[in-house]
Amino acid sequence: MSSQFLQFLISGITVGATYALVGLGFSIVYNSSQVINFAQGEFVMIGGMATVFLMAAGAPMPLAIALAVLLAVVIGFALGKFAIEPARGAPVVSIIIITIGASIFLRGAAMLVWDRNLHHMPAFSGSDPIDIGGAALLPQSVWVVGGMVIIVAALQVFFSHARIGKAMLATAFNPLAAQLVGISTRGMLLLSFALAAGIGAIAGILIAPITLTYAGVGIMLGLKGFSAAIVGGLGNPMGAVAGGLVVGIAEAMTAGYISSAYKDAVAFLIILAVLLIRPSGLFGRRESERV
Amino acid sequence: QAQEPIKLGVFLSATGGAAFLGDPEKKTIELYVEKINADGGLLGRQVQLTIYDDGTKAKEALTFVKRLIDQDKVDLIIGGTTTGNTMAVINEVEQAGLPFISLAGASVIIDPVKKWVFKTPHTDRLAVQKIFTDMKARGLTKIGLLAGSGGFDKSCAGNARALMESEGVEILADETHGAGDTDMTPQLTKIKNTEGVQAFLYCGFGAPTSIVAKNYKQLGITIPHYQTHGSASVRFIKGADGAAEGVRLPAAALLVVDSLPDSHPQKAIASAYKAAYEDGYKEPISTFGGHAYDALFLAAEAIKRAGSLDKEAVRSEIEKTNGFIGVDGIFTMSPDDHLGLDNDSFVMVEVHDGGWKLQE
Amino acid sequence: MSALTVAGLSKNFGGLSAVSELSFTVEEGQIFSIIGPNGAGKTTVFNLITGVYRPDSGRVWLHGEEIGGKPPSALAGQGLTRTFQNLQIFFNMSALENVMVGADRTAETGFASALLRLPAVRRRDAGAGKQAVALMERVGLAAYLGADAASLPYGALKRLEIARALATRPKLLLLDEPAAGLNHAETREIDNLIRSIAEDGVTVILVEHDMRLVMGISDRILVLDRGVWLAEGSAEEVGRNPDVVRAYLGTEFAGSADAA
Amino acid sequence: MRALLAPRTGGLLALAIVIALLPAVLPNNFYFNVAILVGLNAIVCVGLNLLIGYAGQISLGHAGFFGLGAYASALLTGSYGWPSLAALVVGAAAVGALAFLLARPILKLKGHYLAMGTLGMGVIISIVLNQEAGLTGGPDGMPVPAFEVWGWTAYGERTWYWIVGGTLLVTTWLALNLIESPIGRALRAIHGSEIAAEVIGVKTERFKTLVFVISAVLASVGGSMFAHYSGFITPSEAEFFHSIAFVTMVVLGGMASIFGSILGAAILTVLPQFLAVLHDYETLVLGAVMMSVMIFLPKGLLPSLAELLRRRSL
Amino acid sequence: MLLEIDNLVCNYGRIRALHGVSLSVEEGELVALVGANGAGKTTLLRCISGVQPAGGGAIRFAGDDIIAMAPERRVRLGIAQAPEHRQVFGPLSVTDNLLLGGYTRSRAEVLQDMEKAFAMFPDLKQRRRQAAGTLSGGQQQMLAISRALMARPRLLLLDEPSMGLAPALVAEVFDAITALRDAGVTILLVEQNAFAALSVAKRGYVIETGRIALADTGAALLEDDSVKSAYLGI
Ligand SMILES: Nc1ncnc2c1ncn2[C@@H]1O[C@H](COP(=O)(O)OP(=O)(O)OP(=O)(O)O)[C@@H](O)[C@H]1O
Ligand SMILES: Nc1ncnc2c1ncn2[C@@H]1O[C@H](COP(=O)(O)OP(=O)(O)OP(=O)(O)O)[C@@H](O)[C@H]1O
Ligand SMILES: [Mg+2]
Ligand SMILES: [Mg+2]
Repeated sequence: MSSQFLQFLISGITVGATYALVGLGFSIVYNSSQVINFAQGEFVMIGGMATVFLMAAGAPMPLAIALAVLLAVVIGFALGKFAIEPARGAPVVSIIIITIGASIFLRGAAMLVWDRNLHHMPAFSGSDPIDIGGAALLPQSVWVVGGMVIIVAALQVFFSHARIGKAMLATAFNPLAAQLVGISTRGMLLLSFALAAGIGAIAGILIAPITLTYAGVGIMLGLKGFSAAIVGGLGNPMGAVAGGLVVGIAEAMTAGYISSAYKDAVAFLIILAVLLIRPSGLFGRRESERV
Repeated sequence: QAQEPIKLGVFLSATGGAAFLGDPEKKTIELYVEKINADGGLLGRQVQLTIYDDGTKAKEALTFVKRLIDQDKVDLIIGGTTTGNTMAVINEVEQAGLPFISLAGASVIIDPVKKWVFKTPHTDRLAVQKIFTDMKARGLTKIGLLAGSGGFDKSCAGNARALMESEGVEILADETHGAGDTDMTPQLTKIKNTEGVQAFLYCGFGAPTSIVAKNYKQLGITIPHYQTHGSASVRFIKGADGAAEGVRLPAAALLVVDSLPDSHPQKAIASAYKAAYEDGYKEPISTFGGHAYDALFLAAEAIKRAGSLDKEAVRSEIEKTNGFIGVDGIFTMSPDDHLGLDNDSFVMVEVHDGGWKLQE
Repeated sequence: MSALTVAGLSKNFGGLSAVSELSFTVEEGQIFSIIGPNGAGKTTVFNLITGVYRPDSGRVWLHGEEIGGKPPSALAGQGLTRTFQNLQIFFNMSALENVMVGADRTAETGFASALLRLPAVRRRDAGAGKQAVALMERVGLAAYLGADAASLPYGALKRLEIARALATRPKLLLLDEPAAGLNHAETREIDNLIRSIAEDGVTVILVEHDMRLVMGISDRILVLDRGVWLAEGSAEEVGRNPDVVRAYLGTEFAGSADAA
Repeated sequence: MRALLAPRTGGLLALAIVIALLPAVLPNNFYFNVAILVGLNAIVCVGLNLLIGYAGQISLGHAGFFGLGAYASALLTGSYGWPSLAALVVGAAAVGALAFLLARPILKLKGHYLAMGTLGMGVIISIVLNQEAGLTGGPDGMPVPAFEVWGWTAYGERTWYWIVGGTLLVTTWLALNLIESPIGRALRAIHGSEIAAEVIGVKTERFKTLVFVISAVLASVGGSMFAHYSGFITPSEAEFFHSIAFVTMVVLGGMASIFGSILGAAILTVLPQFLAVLHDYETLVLGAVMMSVMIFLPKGLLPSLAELLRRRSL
Repeated sequence: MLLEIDNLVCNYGRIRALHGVSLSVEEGELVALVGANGAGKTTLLRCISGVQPAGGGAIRFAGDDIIAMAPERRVRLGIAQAPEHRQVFGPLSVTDNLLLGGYTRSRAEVLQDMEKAFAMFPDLKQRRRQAAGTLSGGQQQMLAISRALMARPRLLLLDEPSMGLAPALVAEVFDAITALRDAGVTILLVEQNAFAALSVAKRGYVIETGRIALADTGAALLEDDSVKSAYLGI
């Protein structure tokens, strides 16, 4: 019984960490532009796919990973520069539609440049499960959770202490005032897209040994990552983590104890319930504008 | 003098949820239509291929079928990667009255029989039957079932439930997972902890097949592990990263063509297909492409026999298919069987040393 | 009967007591001003009265009827409305439409008749339009009748808010710094406008830092400091109160009531 | 003459003329089919634009209502033998009632959180349709009987063309009436500033609920008509991507522009048909087109074009 | 000449807000700009800061033409603005707002200046950690002014700094402005409180519907009849 619970918990945390890693990208872009970047899932895909294809082309794993992240960063930068920046000042929904267009475009490009097949990436440190109190844990899950912890800690420092992180937030809250204090709002936007793309790619690489990778892998992960970012409270890296874990654990526990057929439905019900109690997510900034 | 080409209409799910199936289907059709034309076409006429990608959406499938019929005025339609997309267009095809060969699994497509509708893949019902037979032969009658949420997955699981009584198999645990799920350990843990389960069956295709195998090994489950022909691709084995060893599944002979005895009737045709496909696309075959291969040549044979493109003539020639040796098996159709395959056309294979091993 | 009675009103934000144990009464037809240093809680009082915030404690009566807990829209139906210190303009509409929303009395429009655009709706529309034009002219925005709200300069937006509030035909009107950002000449126009509003029988509560305006126009003045009642009385009384001078007016403006 | 050029009457007239004359140039049933899909999407998008464009409340879950309408019609007529019209009306009423119940809690959320809330709602609906295979046929879908009223069966593309065209025209007319009325102004005021709308007497909750229900009902009606027209439905009608498609049509066509919605629906329905011949490049180009339109015409097609024209004519 | 504006034109879409404005500010000078609502004062400041593109004319800062320069580079050159409407970073704390005000400078320097700002506005010090958006209107105004000072600007643009401030504070703000002036900061001051502004300014401009209508010393403008009646309400 308790080892079963532990197993569900391990599953929930692994999956939750996956969602959290994807959700972090949403938070970063939101933090500089208040935009939801629906192409975030595609960076996860690009990270995994690029690594796989670079490795197939003979690159050693570390090099393949570095190049894949670099590729994602470049694409993220380009997305910001050529698609988002020219549309600045447009209503937020319009920009969201641009990101949806971008995700369709990137997926189409991935199918052309690479392929539509399923690819597998070897686990970083073997696939012999570790036994924890009767429950089994894959080493790759440790990589995923560890990667998430490191990234989120770095982001937390970035946004709450580094001035450039603050500048990014300021750009989102009030671009006019940001310009007036000498912040390059353009630079912040591009930086955030590049950063989010890079983190998305790292997420994609960390989870590829678990999820496998293919041109469409970003769709569902993007959706779940978005949910994680929202439930946790947009813009707060800790929020994305909390949100990811809430969604992941809710799914695992529902599948384990209630109904696997309705596990996604129950997870979304929990998300709704959280939002009804805390309308700006678990760690979201409370309404700070007043009349 | 230049003859009017034969117009072949195809709609497939080359993108979207069923892209794993639709992509090799599309590649197969493109490859072989080109070959047919290079060999002088059919009835001395070239085959003109019109192919659309429905993105795994039923609404799109219907629109493209209307387009094939009304706009492109094709003589024959092959397509419908998924059951839903096939079912969505059946009405239209029946009304227009032109031969249609589906590439989707479920038995509802041809049961009850519809005048113009045929299909080539084994029904998942056949697959489940084959699996149950194999289980019983090993003395396994109490099973745990896990299925995905897609059309194929659910239909397979549904068949398992429908057949369990007549086949004397008992489903003790019945679980599902969602689209895009990346971890099935909770479901598998439940099955593992269900008292009395002797074997495990997974219904699904794509990435989850490998994930299930991995989680299965991770949890240290040792009871026999069965999957379906949805996993009949080396990508399943590779993706599982060693965890697929020992997984059994029913598949078309194509999958183990190299280990078939030379006397096997399908050996020649299957090896030829395998060679052509792998040569043409530099990627391993899957059995899904085989469905498209069979559909294309069933149609080609029927057109040859009919000697014309008269729709009714072609249709009835398809229906009269007898002993056609395809990749999926040997087809013998009749007015009340628009599939024409039986259980024997499946072989049981087991993953062994990272490859397929034919079971007796 | 008094137009508004407030008793024991309190509101905390986190540890900060923005308004505490505040009581006052505004008589009908008065121009009643609330002044006090920045952050004294004036806007918060407005937010509490109009139902934008829920008080931690205290009660409010509008024309003798208790209104605690009602949403702002219900209070608007009872003749209570306001303008905002931090502008709340419908920037997605034209200036005229902004005022029309106030005049619309949307609660009375039937859904079906709106869908079918029955003559009653057309008449109502035309009426609201006419009323809005008249109000914009009254507040001095005749030049902006055809303009998008987003293109109006700041000072004009302040007046647009007043016009919109007037369009609801209020009995009690709360104005939050209507003269901020206006020069002296423009402030004088606002002065006249407020007087004429009051002459029409509307009770006005005014929050304003322009002492020339406040001292000249108010029937009664309440002074707040850090959320607490500091003084209340006529312009003269308040202007002479040493506590008020120290906390708020500064020496420069002491006794400026005489000047106005 | 002036009145004719006003967006309302002029637009309605233009729409009526287009609907009336289009059949003359549509060469075959396939084109009729596309036109019908345009119309059905437009009906949904007009409703959705009232919600998103006018009242400023985003929804990423309207395909759920579309799917519910479709399944209500399919089930009530197919499995229970109800008359089609009754099924459509009851389906729409039930969806309206559901939307009414959901509106209060969900519409308390704002911005992206509202997007999430509605998304979750839509996903749950689509999961139920997928899982309750006994009722809905699961992912494989279910057949829908033809639309029948008083012994007359709506059959074939041409008939459906007129039904959908007529419905679209009426919907557009009603929507235009609504947005020009005090209710329409109230909706836009809510978009502009909810708090300001409240203090001048607009019962914001009530109007948000109202417009949510209207848009849900229109989605349901669109779904019902689609079900009968196509004769077969699958749960993919209710899925998240379908919701996104609707929102994209609205935004691409132009927020707060009724005719923009129709144009958006038309373009995003027709475009994939053009792109279908590009095969492998199809998705790529579709994404690129979506991006470019929004980059160069950020307010959406119709409002941006109108602005350009106005600038020209000056 | 620190700032020289020559025949500046600015349009909002089809609406022309500035019809060829020319004006100059000398190093160390305090210049006041007064005018009615909608005259174009804010627009002019926006053009100088570069957040509103100019439609023609020239803006020279310390001799360089900056008309096409990005806004953030202008801040680095030394142009800071406390904008109309305050425009604080709502969800960020008071301290963070001030730190960002000194975005172009080193953190240590900014921390020093921050103490000075707190000394000028003790209210802000008290609410250091409060989210700026929840400050009262006047508190936000204090923050906006302080934030602009954090850049240690060569040219400080103030758009109605006394708006919404309590009378005692208005006096303090004007004291602060004169102190800055005396410390050698060049200031272009837009004010509705024309009397106060012209009293402390060396020179003043009167702007009417996008055109400079009058230019003279502050003292002379205070005596001008048309100014008296239109802006001083006398
Ligand atoms: N939503 C809120 N959250 C936190 N603190 C708040 C909030 N609203 C107001 N406050 C605090 O309450 C106090 C009173 O604010 P209020 O806006 O009522 O002042 P005010 O008298 O209107 O000042 P001003 O004249 O500057 O407009 C201030 O210190 C302010 O910071
Ligand atoms: N975003 C905008 N779109 C269109 N027109 C605008 C916009 N902003 C300002 N205007 C117009 O430009 C002119 C100048 O406005 P500006 O804000 O510069 O005036 P101002 O002198 O600062 O007035 P105030 O004293 O009210 O702040 C006005 O006529 C105004 O209507
Ligand atoms: Mg205030
Ligand atoms: Mg201004």
